[in-house]
Amino acid sequence: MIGFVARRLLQAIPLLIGVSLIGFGLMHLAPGGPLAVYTLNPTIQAQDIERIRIIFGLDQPIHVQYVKWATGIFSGNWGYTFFGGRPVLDVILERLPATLLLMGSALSVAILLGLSIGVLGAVKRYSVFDVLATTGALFALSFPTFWFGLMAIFVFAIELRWLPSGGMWELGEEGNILSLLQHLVLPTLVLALVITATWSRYSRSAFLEVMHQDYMRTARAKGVPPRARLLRHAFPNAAKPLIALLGVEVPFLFSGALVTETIFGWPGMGRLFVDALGMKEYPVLMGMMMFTAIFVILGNLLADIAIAAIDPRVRLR
Amino acid sequence: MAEPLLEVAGLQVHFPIRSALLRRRIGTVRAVDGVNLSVARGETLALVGESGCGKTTTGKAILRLIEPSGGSIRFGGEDIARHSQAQLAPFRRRMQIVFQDPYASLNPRMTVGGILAAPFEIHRIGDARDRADRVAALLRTVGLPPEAARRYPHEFSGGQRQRIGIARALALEPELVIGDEPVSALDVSIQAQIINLMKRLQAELGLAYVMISHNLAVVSHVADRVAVMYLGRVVETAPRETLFFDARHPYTQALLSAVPEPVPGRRRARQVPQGDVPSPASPPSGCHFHPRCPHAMPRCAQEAPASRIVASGHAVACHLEAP
Amino acid sequence: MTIRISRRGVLAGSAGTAMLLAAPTVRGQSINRDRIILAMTQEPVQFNPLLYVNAGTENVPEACLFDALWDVDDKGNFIPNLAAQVPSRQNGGISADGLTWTVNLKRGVKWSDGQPFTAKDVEFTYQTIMSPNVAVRSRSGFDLIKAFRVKDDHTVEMELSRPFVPFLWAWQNMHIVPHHILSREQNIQTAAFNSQPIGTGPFLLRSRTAGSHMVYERNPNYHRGPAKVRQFIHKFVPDQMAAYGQARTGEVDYLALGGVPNDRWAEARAFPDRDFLLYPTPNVQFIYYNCGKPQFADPRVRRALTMATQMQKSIDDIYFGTWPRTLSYLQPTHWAYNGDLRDYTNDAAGAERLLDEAGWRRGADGIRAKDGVQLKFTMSTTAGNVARQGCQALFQQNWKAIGVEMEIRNMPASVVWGEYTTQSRFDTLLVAWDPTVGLDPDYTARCHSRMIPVKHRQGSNYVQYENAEVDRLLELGVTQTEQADRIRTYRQIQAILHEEVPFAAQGGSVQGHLKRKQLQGPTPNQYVTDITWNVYDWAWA
Amino acid sequence: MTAAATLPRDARAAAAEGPLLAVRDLTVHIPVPPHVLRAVDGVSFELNRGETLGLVGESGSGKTLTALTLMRLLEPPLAEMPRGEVVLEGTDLMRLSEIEMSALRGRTVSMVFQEPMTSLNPVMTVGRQIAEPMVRHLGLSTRMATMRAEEMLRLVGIPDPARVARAYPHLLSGGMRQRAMIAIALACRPALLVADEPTTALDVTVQAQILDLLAAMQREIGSAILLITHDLAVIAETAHRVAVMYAGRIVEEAPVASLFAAPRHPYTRGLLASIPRIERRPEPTLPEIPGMVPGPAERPAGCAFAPRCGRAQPRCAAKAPALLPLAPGHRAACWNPEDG
Amino acid sequence: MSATAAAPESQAGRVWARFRRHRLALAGGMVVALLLASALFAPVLAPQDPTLLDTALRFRAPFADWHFPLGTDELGRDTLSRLLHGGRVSLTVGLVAMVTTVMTGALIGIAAGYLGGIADTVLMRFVDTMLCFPQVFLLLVVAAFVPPTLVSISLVIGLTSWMEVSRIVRAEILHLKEQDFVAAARALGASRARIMFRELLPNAAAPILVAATLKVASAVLMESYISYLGYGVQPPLASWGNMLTNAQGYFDTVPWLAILPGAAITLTVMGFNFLGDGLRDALDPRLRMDP
Repeated sequence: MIGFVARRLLQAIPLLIGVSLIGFGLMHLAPGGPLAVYTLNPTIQAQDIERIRIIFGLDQPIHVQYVKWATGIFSGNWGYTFFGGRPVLDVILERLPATLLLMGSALSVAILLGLSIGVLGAVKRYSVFDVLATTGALFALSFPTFWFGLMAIFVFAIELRWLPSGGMWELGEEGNILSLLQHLVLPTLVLALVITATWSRYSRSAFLEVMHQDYMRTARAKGVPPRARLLRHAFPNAAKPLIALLGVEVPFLFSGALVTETIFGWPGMGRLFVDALGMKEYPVLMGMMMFTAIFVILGNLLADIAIAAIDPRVRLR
Repeated sequence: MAEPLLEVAGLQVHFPIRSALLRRRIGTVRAVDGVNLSVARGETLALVGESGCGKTTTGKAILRLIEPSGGSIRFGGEDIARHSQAQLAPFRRRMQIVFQDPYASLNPRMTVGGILAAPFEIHRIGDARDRADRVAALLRTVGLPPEAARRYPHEFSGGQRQRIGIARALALEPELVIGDEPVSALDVSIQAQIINLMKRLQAELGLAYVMISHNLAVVSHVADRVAVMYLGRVVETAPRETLFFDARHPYTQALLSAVPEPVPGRRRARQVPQGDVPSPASPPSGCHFHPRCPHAMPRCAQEAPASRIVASGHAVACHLEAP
Repeated sequence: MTIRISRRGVLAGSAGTAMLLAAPTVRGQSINRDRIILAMTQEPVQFNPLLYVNAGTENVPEACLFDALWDVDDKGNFIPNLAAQVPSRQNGGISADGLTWTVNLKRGVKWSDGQPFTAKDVEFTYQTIMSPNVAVRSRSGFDLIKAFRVKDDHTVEMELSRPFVPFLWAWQNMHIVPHHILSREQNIQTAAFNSQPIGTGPFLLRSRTAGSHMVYERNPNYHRGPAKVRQFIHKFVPDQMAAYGQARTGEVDYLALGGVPNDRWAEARAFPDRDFLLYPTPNVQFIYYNCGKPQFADPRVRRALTMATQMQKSIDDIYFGTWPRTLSYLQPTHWAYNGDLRDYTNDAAGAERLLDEAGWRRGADGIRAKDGVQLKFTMSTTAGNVARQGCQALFQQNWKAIGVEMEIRNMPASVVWGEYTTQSRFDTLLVAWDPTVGLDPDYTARCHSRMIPVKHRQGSNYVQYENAEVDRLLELGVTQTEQADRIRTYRQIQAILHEEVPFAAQGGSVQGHLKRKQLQGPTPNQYVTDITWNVYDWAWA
Repeated sequence: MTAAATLPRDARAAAAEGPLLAVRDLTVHIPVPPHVLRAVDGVSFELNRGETLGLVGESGSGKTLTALTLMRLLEPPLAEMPRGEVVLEGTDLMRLSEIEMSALRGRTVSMVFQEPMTSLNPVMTVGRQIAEPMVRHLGLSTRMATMRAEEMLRLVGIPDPARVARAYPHLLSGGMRQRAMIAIALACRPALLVADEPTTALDVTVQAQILDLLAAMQREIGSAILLITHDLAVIAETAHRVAVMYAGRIVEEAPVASLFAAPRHPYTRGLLASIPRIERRPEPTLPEIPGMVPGPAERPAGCAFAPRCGRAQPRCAAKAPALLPLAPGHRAACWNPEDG
Repeated sequence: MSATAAAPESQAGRVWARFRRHRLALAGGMVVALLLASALFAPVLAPQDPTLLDTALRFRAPFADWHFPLGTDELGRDTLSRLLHGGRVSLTVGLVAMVTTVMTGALIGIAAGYLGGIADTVLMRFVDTMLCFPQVFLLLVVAAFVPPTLVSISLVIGLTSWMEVSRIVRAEILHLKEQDFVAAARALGASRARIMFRELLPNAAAPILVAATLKVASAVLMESYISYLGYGVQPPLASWGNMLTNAQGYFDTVPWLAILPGAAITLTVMGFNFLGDGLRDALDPRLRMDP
């Protein structure tokens, strides 16, 4: 187990190097750059732009810039933002809790709902419920998230005024759990919608797959009644691919959170990314890419460990 | 004796077992561990043994479908064990294989005509018209109508597919055909048809067969000589009749006694070996069979017995046969 | 196991949902007179006034936390702030040759950490601006200072290399930073000060919730007297519609910058308990013609293209008539605006005649060409700006009618305003910019022939416009100290630009702000980008 | 638990009380547009207590479907297809609800499947899997059932039962798994054990062990066994009586000695002849049955074997023959049976 | 059980028979066919030039004026014409992106799966690396890299979403290459290329086909996302995504401007999703209904 974790973490190093190289290359080779923001300032002149380019180190060859950045990362220095000169790690970490909260709550809702719908669909295959659930899931998957989000704001926040339209807290109510929950409802539902749909489909097929296995027939042949077959025999086996999915889902969640946060003004990493991308805050963008990559790697690692815990055949090698 | 068509000496196929952390090689599965065989032209050598004994690996290694780790494979006098793919090309025409599973061995997305024309396309033999003629002839040879060429494999029964598989193996007019359990997936009534077909083709075309099988009864009908494998090693080689009626190795004897016979009440006093075949990843020391052997001696656990010739064409690797 | 935990979480969550739906919604109905909540769509990323990038957004912390030497009020008058009085010829602050400027500083001003404010801070601010290691957004004006002398603790003297009237503007826009803190920093770029600022301003930064809002607490020792509310909250609502919604419900007291969407102005004006403020900005929106491209070298082409556009219609229908039409780079309300200019747009026939005359004749495919060059070009602006895209579509149609093909090629802001603009790679741009030095009519950086960055590595004359007469007038304008002289000079410049159209002005950008009726203080000021310019004065009625 | 199920009994004595299992006119017709696949076509047979009936047939003959049907193990949509009666100890299984059937499965009637590698739940210890039916049907505590599970493992010849009970299936060899399967099936000492190709996937030496084990367990527990296989040699060694299936029907049924000594149906005879045997001087060619099993569309109106039959007469193609007694206990469905 | 029974119909026939039973899939297929046809014939079907604007006629409601059957937008352009032409753009993006995705994914998947060894390790590490980026991240970063044209957006979407396909294909190839027909081809001396593209590829067609239909759906959605975030197809070219973006400001006052393109996106994505689902059921032997 320790050996496995160690090896996976070792394997993560080239992966992270790859991510950083691709990310760095894409960003720096792209036209435009952080200096464009200064162009909007009426008093700026060509000589000012040149001076700032040198201060930001953008005049150096790209490989020199990369090596400088990478050495920084190795010594725990994630660099400073171009605009504001704040440590990148601080900037990211102050946004992280909000994103994790949103992702966590959306994921919880989605897993619970999706799993229930999927299992029920698998058990009552081709029933009215199954057809409705399948159709509904496809329907949900066909909605652009932002469109659904805007509709939700329009209906629940503007017309009905049941829920706040955005933000995380009522001003001055920071720390009030009720206020937080009120603000959490709409973005959670919007983000959860698509994941629920995905999960219901995956869990349906995972259960269908398991229920056709020989050992399920064995369980039936020894007189285990349907409910116990589902819970004791099918569930642990079906959970495996779903847990693997959970690991793979991380980047997808980030993508979804990005759009959702933008719509609902949720102060998380998604908005930080959109803002940083708009301003070409390379250090922040790089930091976030590394962060999500680390999350993805950890997510997959945890999923693998969980799978090994469930399935004795899987040895962590 | 004339030079054999195929002579395999000391053939080894090893698969590495790698460590968790750095994928270092920490062990070896000796799937095939020093196998010696020879096949004369027109002869059938049967390779028998239980699952995991390495018989299929041996067969595929001879064809270089699996890379051998050591030993020599002399085919027509030339050692092909280390030939490059390009050097192998001419040998591909001279030896072919028929597989066990008639479903998996035919490409489901190709017509039978396409499957049978592939050998000619690969070796650039003839033009399209010529190839079609050849395909028709092949189909006739294995007892199928030429119209079969237009159809897809799934439209055929298992026996018919196996005929197609045989036709493909014969397309390039090989001298040696390796049959990897060619009838074990078939129903009994079909099995007889295919055995008869293969025997007929052997007689007509002068083929040599290496017949890999776990079914001793089938082997007894097709083989000229039999080699018995256990955990990567050949434990006994003998002419057909000798092996079935005068087996010397305890494993061969056990195997024979376990074969069920379609005669009610003839349930023989079995000397069925206890336990299961051990894993080839961690075979027992010395003679691999010693933990299950009724005649095991202390020596058997320490020392692997060498193969000894006990009679003409009969070799046994057992300490009981030690002088 | 994961799934069980999450189930519990969700159960708690759904119980919560039930509770909230049952809870009464009291949000935003009553006024909390202890604080003012200001909403904007963007979030400031830093609070060091020397380093700011987003004009408008970062002006808020700047105005709350810092002071400049003097400010500009809504009439365009300079009013002293940290300076005891605004230097002028009359009060002896400016020498007769206009080269020596003396500033007397207010006494008894303290930094929020209790340290006294002195001339050293002003000197340090100047030095920092000129330091090669600090990414100050602009040195415009400051680069003319030949010598900076601290006469005593409360007097500084600056000697300019040449007379430069807009020098006043340079200092009103530049807030003073504390010498005693920043001089200790190795690297001002990454100093902790940038996120924990210390200033002399009317407010202190109390807390900051990234992505959400910032809370300011009143500075009891403010040199102009303490602010009238205890708390000032700057809230970020990234979606304009959402922000407008919050201003309607009262979740925020004042919606500024971005403001009310143009199509909602009529609606917003009608709210009985809200004030709708028409807030002019210094920005003017232009079509930029790249005079360095062969199609646009001939002023007649630029003029003909401009004639063909339906400028007034674009304002009426796309900006819902909310913008004033302007014919120069100044808002029509600016003191130097040339009111004699005549709008020649919406004249397709005239445009066709002019193009024919210039030798651009329609080809077989209906597109005009001359010497094998077709009158075909691209127009770029920030991708995703719906209103500008609407304008582009209209202009495209206008030009198609006269045999000119324009292709819209919009790009993300960081691309289009990058080297694409600064190295003059565009054909045409649709762009909104404000004058170069505060609200001074000086436009040297944008249209002097020495200011073409691709040629001279300085300036921001991205359209590569060259005209010797304009150059001469620009050089003259900055030396004239009498407003009447200056008006004459700049009207002349505007007239030439109106003829030769290196950039065709469309309209002056105006924002619609919405505030509670009871909120006093927010006052439109077209001379600054800073909507909180008088934040120390804001109060509840 | 019925007394009958627990006590080992003399098969012949039990037979006097009437059969344990009576299958009557079992039919499974599956619509496979545009055809109807008559997968099981009016199958009837009886099985006495403590007896082993071999059900033999080639692939596609319907033997496995018959077994799954009488266990009521078909999944939807197939579950709706079967007709006929399956009377076990006086109860028609076809009329039971799934819950009622669940109470019977594993207790009165159990099943062992062909694939030992996939038939055990990979994420449950072997011990738990054996204990499960005992907890469910016999009301044992988990602790008791686990102890009994170890006993069962010892009974099926597993050398280190305590260790194996705690092990997961993937650590066991094929033979060991099949033993564990048998332990599960016999845990509640069922009256009937259905064994569907229990040794087909195993090596020949292990097959011999498992067949011996089944025989030993039958002596110990007294269960009747329905042994389904394609291998006549396995039948010869294990069964008391044999039923031969071809294309969904039973074509011949007889005591094992009688069938092997004097098969009356041409198909049975052909089948027996085509089995290769170890002989000193084998014939140069094996006797073969020409042609192949007909597909669902090609199944003739009369005897399904007629097209391949050397003794076929015109009426064979016209009308399917009934399964009629030709000698005591020996029935065959043939218009023109072989001589006895 | 009945496997030996030789089926008289062809494989395609059986697939079609299974597919036909899937009524939603059939409906999806029909919707897709209709959409493709309407996009193909958009210039003929559209009553107006989609870029022709007349602000005097803006915000006409649908069904109010037969000149503008579905009303007009904020610049007075005909919504129906824009929907039809927008469909052309969105579907082009979807199809081009799908082809890019499938070709890249299949090629890498086959190469990794069949060649194994170092090639496999390197390629799959590359896939892992790409998977570490949330797709929207990559998409936006790359979108900032190239000017947003129809082709570049399609390629960008395609090149950022092939990883899943390559994993599917690789898994399929790993399974297939152990099959004896591949060994047979090798025994005959077939070259690697022949084995990869003639023997293996056609057998991996089913999952590729399914992935392809689903990729069209996700690419259409993706285009609307990046349009929403301001990096999409540029005006005056109408795409459903940018129609939606433009309609954002009129969400509460002129809702049909947002509802119509939103519905078009949903319809398209659903059509392709149902089609893909039906194909999956029809092509995946494990989910067969027949015994």
